[in-house]
Amino acid sequence: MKRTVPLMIVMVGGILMMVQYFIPHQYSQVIFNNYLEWAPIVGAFALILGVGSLTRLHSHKIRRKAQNWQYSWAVLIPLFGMPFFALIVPQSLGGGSDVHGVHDFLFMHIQVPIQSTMFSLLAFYIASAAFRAFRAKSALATILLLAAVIVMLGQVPIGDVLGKWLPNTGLWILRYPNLAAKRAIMLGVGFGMLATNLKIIFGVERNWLGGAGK
Amino acid sequence: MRINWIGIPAALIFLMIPSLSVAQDSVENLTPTDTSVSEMVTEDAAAEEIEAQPAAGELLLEADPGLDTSGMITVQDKPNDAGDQLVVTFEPAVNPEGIQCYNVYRRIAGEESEDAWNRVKVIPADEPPEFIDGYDPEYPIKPGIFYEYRIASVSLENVEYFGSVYGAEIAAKGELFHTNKVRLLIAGGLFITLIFYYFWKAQRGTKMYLRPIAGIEAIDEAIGRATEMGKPILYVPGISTISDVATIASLTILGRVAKRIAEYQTRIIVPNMDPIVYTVAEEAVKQAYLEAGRPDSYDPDSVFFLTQSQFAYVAGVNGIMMRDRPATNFYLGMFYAESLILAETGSLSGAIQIAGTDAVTQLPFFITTCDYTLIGEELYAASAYLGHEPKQIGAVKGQDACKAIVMSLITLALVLGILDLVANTHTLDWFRNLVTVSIVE
Amino acid sequence: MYDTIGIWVGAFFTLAIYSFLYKENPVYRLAEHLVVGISLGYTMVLIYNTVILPKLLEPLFAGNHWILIIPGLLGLLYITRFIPSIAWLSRYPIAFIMGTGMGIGFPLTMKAYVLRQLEAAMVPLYESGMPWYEVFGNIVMIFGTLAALIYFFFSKPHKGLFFGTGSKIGIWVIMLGFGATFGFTVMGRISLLIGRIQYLLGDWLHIIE
Amino acid sequence: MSAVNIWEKMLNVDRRWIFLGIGIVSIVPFLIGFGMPITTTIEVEGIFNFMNELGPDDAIFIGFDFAPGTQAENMPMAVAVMRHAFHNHTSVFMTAYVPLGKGMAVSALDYVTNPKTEGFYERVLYEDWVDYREAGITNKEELTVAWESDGNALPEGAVGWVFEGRDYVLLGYLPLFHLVILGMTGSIETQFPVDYHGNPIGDMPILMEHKSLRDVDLAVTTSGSSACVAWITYAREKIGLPIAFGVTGVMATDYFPYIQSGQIVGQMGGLRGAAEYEVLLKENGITRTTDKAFTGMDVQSAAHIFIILLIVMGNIAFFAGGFHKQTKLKGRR
Repeated sequence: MKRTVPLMIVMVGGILMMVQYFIPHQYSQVIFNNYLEWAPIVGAFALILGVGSLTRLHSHKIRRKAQNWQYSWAVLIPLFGMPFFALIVPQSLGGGSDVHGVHDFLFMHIQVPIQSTMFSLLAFYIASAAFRAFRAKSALATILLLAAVIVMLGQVPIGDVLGKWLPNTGLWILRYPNLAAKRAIMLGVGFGMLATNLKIIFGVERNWLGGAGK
Repeated sequence: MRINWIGIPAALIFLMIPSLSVAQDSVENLTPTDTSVSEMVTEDAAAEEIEAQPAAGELLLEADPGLDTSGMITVQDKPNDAGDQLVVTFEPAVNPEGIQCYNVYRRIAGEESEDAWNRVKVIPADEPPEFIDGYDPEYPIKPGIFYEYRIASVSLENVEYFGSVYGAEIAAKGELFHTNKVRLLIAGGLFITLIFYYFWKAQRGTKMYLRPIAGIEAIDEAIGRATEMGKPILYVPGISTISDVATIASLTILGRVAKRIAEYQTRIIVPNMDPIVYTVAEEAVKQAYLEAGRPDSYDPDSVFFLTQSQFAYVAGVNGIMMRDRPATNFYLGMFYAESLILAETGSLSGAIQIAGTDAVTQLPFFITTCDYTLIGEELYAASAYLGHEPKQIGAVKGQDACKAIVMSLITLALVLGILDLVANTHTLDWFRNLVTVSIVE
Repeated sequence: MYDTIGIWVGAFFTLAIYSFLYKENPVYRLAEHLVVGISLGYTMVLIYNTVILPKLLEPLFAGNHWILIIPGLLGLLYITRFIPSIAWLSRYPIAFIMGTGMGIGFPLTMKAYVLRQLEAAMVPLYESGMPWYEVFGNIVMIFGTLAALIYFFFSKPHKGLFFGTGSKIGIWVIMLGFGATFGFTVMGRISLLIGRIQYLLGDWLHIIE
Repeated sequence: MSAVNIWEKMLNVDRRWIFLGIGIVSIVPFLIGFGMPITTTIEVEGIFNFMNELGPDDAIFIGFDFAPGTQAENMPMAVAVMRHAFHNHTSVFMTAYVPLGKGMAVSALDYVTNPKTEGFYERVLYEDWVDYREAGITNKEELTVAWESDGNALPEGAVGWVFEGRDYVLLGYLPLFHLVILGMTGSIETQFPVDYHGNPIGDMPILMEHKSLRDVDLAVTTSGSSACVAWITYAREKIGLPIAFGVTGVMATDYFPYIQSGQIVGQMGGLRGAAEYEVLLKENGITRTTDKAFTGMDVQSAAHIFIILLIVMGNIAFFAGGFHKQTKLKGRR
């Protein structure tokens, strides 16, 4: 019951979905459509585990007064505040034609700016990564460096000023050698994925059950 | 027990392939009558006289001489569908003057009322008189039901002039095999055969050579370094779901890493972005401590879930890196744009970093910022190496065999291409067509 | 008023994140913890509003979709993780997601990662009217793909003329591609920063419009 | 201090100086624009020429299929296309593929109709011109004449009127948007009975003339994800609606095949694509000035040069300091 049934579910589910792909018949479509309806429902409940884990971690910190424990309140209060304000007390803050609740405010004016800003850190990091990594230490590193610099220059107006060959060379690298590399990696990855699919469906790879291989 | 496991489904799959092709044959045997166009339409003569009048309710101008209407409507079943589509063709009006477009109406055969007609398609006058019915989600076609069609010519003033009613002699039906997917089926079958052959070979105990991968040896070194420094180890299992193959490979490696960590008595931190991955990672680490004989030193707070939003997760992991200062960071699994933020912050905190992903777009950033990077398939291979199971090694061998096949196909195409150039033939197009799969199904 | 406060709060947290570039500090720490809590809370609401309510509860209470009890119960099994003695039951829903996911993935991976890539790699070297750099590009592409595939061969050591030289050329091609991708991505990343600067200088401070 | 030390210091420069440098080169061009000339490409010209052929009887869709994260790249594209349409009196439908895209559509419209914007359009809300509508004045030219003859004057700096429900309608976001596109091929009204502000769209003149996607001439999807492909799959392939892409720079190369196969009329790739459209608008006299994307390209130039300078300096220090003779410190590939 503990291991055999899950392995059985995996095998039956896997083979069923694999085979239905080739069958356009309405009964096969019914199976597929049902799956499309069911999968999000099953998956949705997993979030409870996540909420449980985060709550446990931070309540432990608060209880133990671990380092920086005060910040744990900054996690726990909005974590439960968001559903509270969205579902139980959809309190409006007023203003404008749309309803502006606390929930919307926290999302639009804290989460969205922070996420966009985190994303934009990449602009700084890509510069410092380029500075440290692109040194002509070896032939391979030189290739990496040259390709990056040519493509970078080809992207911006200043490249046009320097000469049409720059953007053209950049585009050529992107379209041919770059594509060859990507294609080879994708083919390799593809076979790896297919093999893993089979290994899981047929119970060769079981470590997702917890405990390696036993 | 395990041999049976493999045997049953394998046999099932192989049985399925011939049975599918038999099913396909039977479909083909049925279809000839379906595809012959002319026989399947009857003219509903009785209805014609009434329907030729403009529809009730439309304002008909006295001066309007009326428009020519379309001719015969033919209905065919659409192949490779779930019995929810019909191919409808009609003869356009002989005199197209003044016709803006055609409105196509459909109702279930046998229904008498005017209200039963649904407009399912509008075809501009200058477009080919053919369409596939059944795309409109409001008026779906059901398998096994016979429908009637009629077409109105629409004047520039939006007045409709109806043609005759035609009943389809066939109903839509679903097919048992998608004929456009034969190549996919053959390729899939070939792959499965090869992999199972190597599983079987591995199980018989055949010794198989695999070349070393640099990143794997680095893993042990990196754990050792963290132990010496007395600092924790950070393990990020990617930010994708459990159904992602890279995540599964990462979790296998996590089991191995955690075991070594348990032996060395170092601390591990595993923040997760997917709740299911979190549970599996927790199990893997717990099991590793058990296997290392130190279940007591397992800290339940070491594996935890952070959040499901990409950049909120990154913010959290960045904070951990700068506060706990891990000596070694592992980034193994599926990554998106956050790869560089993680790896740069990690290198800023002075950690040794080992990365591995199959995300082609993120590999350049790991290569430039991490000390070791497992490129694409190397990640899967690493998990197979560390799993120490013969079948895992067999799978890698099977993948290699497939790559060899692909390489020889590309080489053959190259040769044929040169042949085409020299001898002015067209062999490459023919050969390429063998592996072409359609984008739209 | 609402919008003004919103912009100020947003600007504060934007600067809080940027302060991390200088040093990890209490303000960043606050922003980090808040966004973890808020984003997870937001996801909970989102999942409830887009999945649990419309796809499970509403059809169930409408009374004609009793079959949905099965995925509902399967999902509830996750919660057994909190009860150690029956925690193994949580493997059932994982197995469901896992098995079906793998099954769906198989033909799609075969199509997207293998057959379509294979087809795209079979290009004619020369067709009439092709400029020289395209012909050269095609040669580089075909041989580059082959060489990079040799690099990913695990069965043979990277030695000898075929595997040794082949894998060496392979890694060169791969590095060329990585360099190009890196250079190509810079522009998009700078654009993200431009977006934030427009927010700070425009929406917040009104220096630029 | 020996010479080697200087090079070593340069190689191990505190990263915060690099961060500061990037910050400076990204802000300065906003304050003093350089105006680097931008040459246009056929991909963007394809969209521009297609748009330029459209007139008052035609309609386009602008899909705000991006979230705030890629706003800097996608927003100028949508704004440029919207200005072009307003200039030619082509009707505009605005939709969103992602939930936050609806807010993006509102911002874009606010920007184009904001008196602070150079060359803005004066917006007339749907409820403000109800009398004219009821009097049967829905033709664009007649409406403008009637509106102005009643004493409404175009404010200073504005280049034209836009009437809600006549020149544009904001439809907004619906879940499972690919199915919404499919549904709109039959009828727009069944998918969006009311617009973003709750006005019933069935009464709007824009909808009476353009009832379904079949009556629409072009859909421009500005997208930061693969959402743009849904317009191809569900609108282009099903009813042959011409599609134009506005995608982020990172995605641009992935979609070149769609141009080659003729599935899209053109593509704006990243900030550069948007800047090219702005240049085309200016060159053809449709706008007087270029806009945010063009300024953004100055930032791009500055930042790219800064990064390349960093790389060059790193290499000079590396070789001048003699580090290339030393064995590698780390076992990196």
